[in-house]
Amino acid sequence: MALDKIGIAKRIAQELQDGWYVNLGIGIPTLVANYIPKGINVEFQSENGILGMGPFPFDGEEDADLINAGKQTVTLLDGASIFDSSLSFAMIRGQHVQLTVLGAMEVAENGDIANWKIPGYMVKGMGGAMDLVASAENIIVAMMHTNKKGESKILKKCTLPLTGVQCVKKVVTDLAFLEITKDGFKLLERAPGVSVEEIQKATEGNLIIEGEIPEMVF
Amino acid sequence: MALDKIGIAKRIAQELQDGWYVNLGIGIPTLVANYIPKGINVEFQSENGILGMGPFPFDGEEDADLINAGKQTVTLLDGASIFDSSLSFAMIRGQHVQLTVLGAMEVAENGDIANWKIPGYMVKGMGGAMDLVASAENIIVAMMHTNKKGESKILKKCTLPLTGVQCVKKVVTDLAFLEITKDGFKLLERAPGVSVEEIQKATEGNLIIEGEIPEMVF
Amino acid sequence: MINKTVKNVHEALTGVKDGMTLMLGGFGLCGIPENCISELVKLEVKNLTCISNNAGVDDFGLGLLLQKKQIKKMISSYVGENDEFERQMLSGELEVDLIPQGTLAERCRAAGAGIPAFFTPAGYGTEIAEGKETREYNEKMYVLEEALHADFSFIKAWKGDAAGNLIFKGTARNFNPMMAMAGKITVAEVEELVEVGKLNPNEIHTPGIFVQRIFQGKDYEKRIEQRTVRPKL
Amino acid sequence: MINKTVKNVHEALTGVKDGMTLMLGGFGLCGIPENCISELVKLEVKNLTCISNNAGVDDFGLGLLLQKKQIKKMISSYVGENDEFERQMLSGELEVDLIPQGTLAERCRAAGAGIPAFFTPAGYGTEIAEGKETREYNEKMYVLEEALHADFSFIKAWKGDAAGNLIFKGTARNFNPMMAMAGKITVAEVEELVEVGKLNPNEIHTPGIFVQRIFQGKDYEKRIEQRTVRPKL
Repeated sequence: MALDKIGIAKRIAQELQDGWYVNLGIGIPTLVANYIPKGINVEFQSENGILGMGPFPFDGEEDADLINAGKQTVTLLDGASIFDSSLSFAMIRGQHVQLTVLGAMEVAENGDIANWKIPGYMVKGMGGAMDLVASAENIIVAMMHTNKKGESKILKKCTLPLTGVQCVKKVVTDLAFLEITKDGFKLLERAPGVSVEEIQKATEGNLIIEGEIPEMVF
Repeated sequence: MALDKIGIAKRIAQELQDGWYVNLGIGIPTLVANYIPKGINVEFQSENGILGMGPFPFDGEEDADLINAGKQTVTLLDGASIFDSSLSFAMIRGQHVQLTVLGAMEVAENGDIANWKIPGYMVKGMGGAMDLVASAENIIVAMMHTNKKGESKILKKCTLPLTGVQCVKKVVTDLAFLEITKDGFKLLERAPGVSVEEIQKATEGNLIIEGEIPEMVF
Repeated sequence: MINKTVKNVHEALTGVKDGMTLMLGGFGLCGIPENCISELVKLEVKNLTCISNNAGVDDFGLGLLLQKKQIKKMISSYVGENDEFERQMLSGELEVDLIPQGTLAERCRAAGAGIPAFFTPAGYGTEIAEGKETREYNEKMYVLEEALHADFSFIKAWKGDAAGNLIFKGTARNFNPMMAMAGKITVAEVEELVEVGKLNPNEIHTPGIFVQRIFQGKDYEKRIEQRTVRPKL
Repeated sequence: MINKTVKNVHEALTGVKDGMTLMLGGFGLCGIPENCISELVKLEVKNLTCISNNAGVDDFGLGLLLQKKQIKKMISSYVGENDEFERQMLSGELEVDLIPQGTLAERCRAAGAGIPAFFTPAGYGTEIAEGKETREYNEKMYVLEEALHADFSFIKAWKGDAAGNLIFKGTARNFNPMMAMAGKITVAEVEELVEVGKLNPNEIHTPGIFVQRIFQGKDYEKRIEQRTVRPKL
């Protein structure tokens, strides 16, 4: 059965490593924070100026002067720090953040990503996404494998305006866990109950299938 | 009679204007702080990270963690702030500092300045001088008109390696107050008792003498 | 000490004219100069170019200026959450220049720091880099971006003093410090204007040199855009 | 919270090897990593490239490494006050690269901020600009300068916590924050290692992300180079 958003977030959370600073994008990526593996210490960076971001505040304790990049009220954990936007992006551009998780409309087999603009529609802007994808050494994309019409979003080449080039390292979709290699999308794992054939059918980009493909384990 | 160092500092101090942030170099320029005209508020910037620098501390109150760019122990005035070297030079480069006063070995009639290196001698480095002269909109040089051999240091062209090009606006020497114009050194004032002829003789660069040249008034 | 205090927001905005380029601090509705924005509406200045990370919501923040059609061009990284903005943009009334957020922050800092241009990886290979110089360093491609200046910068801080020193609170800091550096005239409104000497020099976020005018703001609404909470245990 | 604490200076310097490029915070003798410098002497690592605004005095600061001839090359803005330095430089034993102070600070920050190069006016028209690209912006000339990285950065702070957050005191801040950003491995020694949660997040100068190792330093001498005082009234 295909993963729901929480399933995608849970699978990505398994990729977290002890000691990593992590930037989570808006949407599914935000959910990753709820499923940090036991025994692992990570710190979340919010590009509007937080390191060591904590969960939502208790009802009644929210502070208008403490929000995350999604403009949601948040809290600080012990050891947190606050800084301005230029230092925040210094951290990001300078590759001090070990992992960026963000959503996408399309990912191509060379690692290109499109997630900020659909021609003909209202363009809201790229926010920090272009800085994040151009800078991070380790980018995991959280997305649906296909769009509402069933068309693949895992492509040979992006059709939408790009956010960044050759930057995505891994993709977790509702169907599969993919790694981007020089030859295309290498299928690492299947969502529970999803067959290789289903994934193949939903993938327009070159899909590399080597040996037995295990199911994700939660 | 030619000015001594204090006289030079006093004359430069007269150029201070209310509301200016001022960076004073090591040597004579440092003395300028002692002669701020009455009714004028200025703040001193020290490039190692102080705005609102005060006088030397009282004996016994010196703090190793509070020094100026000359490595001297100093104090902070009310309203002072402390910052890192990159923000300090952001202030300087970004022209937020209204006046820089520094010493020089040579100044040329086009505003070039040499004050950091004598070939064949130990070179100690330019410190912040190159940033200061390249950035400041308003630079006053405090210097002796001639060297120990009596040779002019107010030149057509600098002979020493340059610190900055076409940047000096005014020069106060032991003999004269000069302004740099597109045609050369314009003589604005004479040191008390020093004649125009004496100044002319001590000046290698083009000296512009228009009308009666007043004596400095202290 | 150089005294930067002005009586009120009205005096603080003296000299703001039609057609000027303004920077406004804030991220979403957090840390925005509420008093200055209200005064800009009152002044009815027009054809403004506004540089701000976001464009407010329909009835708050920069949305108030959009409603009065005072803005000719917005320079931002993200402009959602605003129907009037969308209408003006789609109708062509409003010019919009979208800039990656980190590039926007760095371009403001660069202006304040006397750095006319710098290389950044953000946007390489995308339409953002079109027409811009690109260069390779250590096998990675970068885009040359230029400093971004403003005629006036409007900054909101938590505490400030007459010398113009500012301390921000929490994530209300965001773009405020860099924009303070980039304005020809920087106006700071503060929640609390304290006596000079009360702020610890070691704790100041924006040194007074970057601020030309400061005043005690009032009636802060500090609206929350996304009130997210968990139930009390 | 990611714990950066190491037991002592010895553990903190694990991995420092001959031939490495090191950054050392401080301005003159103010804010220098005294404990790390002592340990570098003990480790007898050689052929070091040291990036530091100054080179210490004969018997303190980087002078201690110079005496043991551990430094192959110094990258600084000002290197007076040191006879052994002068001797080694004039004899050609020591390579010296002099950089304008603001350019040095900005090149460190650039390295930490992922900016490979930027334009600065400092040094235009001088020998510092020889061989470098220059460009005109708004009728002023600028020189292109590149980011400056280090294998290790040694930082001295006043207070710090296990998360690596740092607060500096007075002008002991100077180059420390930028050098913390520019090191592949940044080691911070602090006068006071406080419990996590004790530092106000709003007052932190260097966020922990820039620090890989932190330890409680000891026996700080904090020597004053120029003790200038006025008589007590």
